[in-house]
Amino acid sequence: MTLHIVNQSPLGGSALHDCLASFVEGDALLLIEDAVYAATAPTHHKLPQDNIYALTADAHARGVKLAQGVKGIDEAAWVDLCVAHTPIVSWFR
Amino acid sequence: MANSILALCRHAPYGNTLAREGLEAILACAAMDQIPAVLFTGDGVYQLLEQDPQAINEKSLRRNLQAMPMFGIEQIHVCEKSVAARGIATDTLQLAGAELVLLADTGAFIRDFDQVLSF
Amino acid sequence: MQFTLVVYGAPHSSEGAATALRFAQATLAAGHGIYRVFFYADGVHNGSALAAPPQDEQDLLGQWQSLQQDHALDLTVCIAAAQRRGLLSESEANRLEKPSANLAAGFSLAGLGQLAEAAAVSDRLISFGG
Amino acid sequence: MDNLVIAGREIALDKEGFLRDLNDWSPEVATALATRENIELTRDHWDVITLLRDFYQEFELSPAMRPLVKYVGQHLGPEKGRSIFLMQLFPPSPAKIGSKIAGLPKPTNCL
Repeated sequence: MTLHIVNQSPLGGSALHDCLASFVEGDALLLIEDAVYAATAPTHHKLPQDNIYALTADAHARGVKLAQGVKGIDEAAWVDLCVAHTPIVSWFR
Repeated sequence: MANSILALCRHAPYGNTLAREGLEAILACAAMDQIPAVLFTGDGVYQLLEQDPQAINEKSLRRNLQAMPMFGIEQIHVCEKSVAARGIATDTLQLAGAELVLLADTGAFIRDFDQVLSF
Repeated sequence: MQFTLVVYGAPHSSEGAATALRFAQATLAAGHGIYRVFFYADGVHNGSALAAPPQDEQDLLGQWQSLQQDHALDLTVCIAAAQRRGLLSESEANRLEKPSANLAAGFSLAGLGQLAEAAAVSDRLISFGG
Repeated sequence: MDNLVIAGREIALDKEGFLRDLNDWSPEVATALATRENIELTRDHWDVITLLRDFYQEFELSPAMRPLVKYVGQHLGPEKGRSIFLMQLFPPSPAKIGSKIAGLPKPTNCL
């Protein structure tokens, strides 16, 4: 199962859009850096229902409150996510 | 067993260096006998169109791409939806010496690999 | 588990370089190994010895270097990407007839083959976009 | 590094003996560059030099070993499309030495 990592704001470019087009049920999505803005309104940005994570540090830095359904994680949990998934795909810019 | 490697190319040529540096990495992997699968998706499909960048003093990325078969990469995968979303006719996408495979489900394709290099 | 990190972002320019550093620290803290950190595209600037950020901003170079010392990290800078952007070791500066070198201690220049090899043999590969 | 003098004209080389200006290349220049590598150019050498220049024209890349072997095989036949053939012509590093003599850009040390 793939771990998708997005770092771009949802409307700032095509990274999230491209990622969701390759998202398969059972995959996980991690929002980091500017992508945490998508975590404020997951349904608006058509995020999948399950396995959605956001980096807490990046959300806090931006004053972003994670909506229900998005799980905030720290860097240690991020490493665990990487261990549990393969491949890891980064979607950026 | 060495890992299977996918190179995911989703940036247009010339606007930033990722398209060119991605190709260089792909060719380097192939030269090392770690032949990666290659998938063009998103704006990356623009790399496959005719190009004439002489007037902007750039080398042709498409010419460079055509070297892939020489490095042992004989199949190129292309996201069908990305092509359609950009109003590109699929028959304009051709790369001499390589077989172009249109993918309807990129997600199912991606999850079969061990490692993904994103460019 | 052995991780390879690929860094595309220039320090103090895009966030990717700092995120990669945090991830590297967490990976090592969890007891995993880092097979290689490969700096590519604008990420090669992470290896510049000449970065001089203000004292009240984070010192990314210093943090990479202390991580390198503590864990004998392999910090590899892509030689082709580095040449284009003006990041040279003593021997490369000499070979290319350039006036000075600026590759920081703890980093080494090598070819893209090092990325291919790391992708082929490490357990996980993760990229940090610029 | 000393420059070449061809027919009274000075041709600038860099430290490693590559042409500074690729437009300076000519068959006479190639012969002089080969002499500096202790290589006497035969028919086989010229065939490969021509293919190196064709490869660069076609793909805008200086070839690495693997594609060079394949390209030579496609154009000169499988007998010659082998590393050992190229190694004998342009030792010790056919892609690099061949590119130098054929007047292609200096490789980036990458492939």
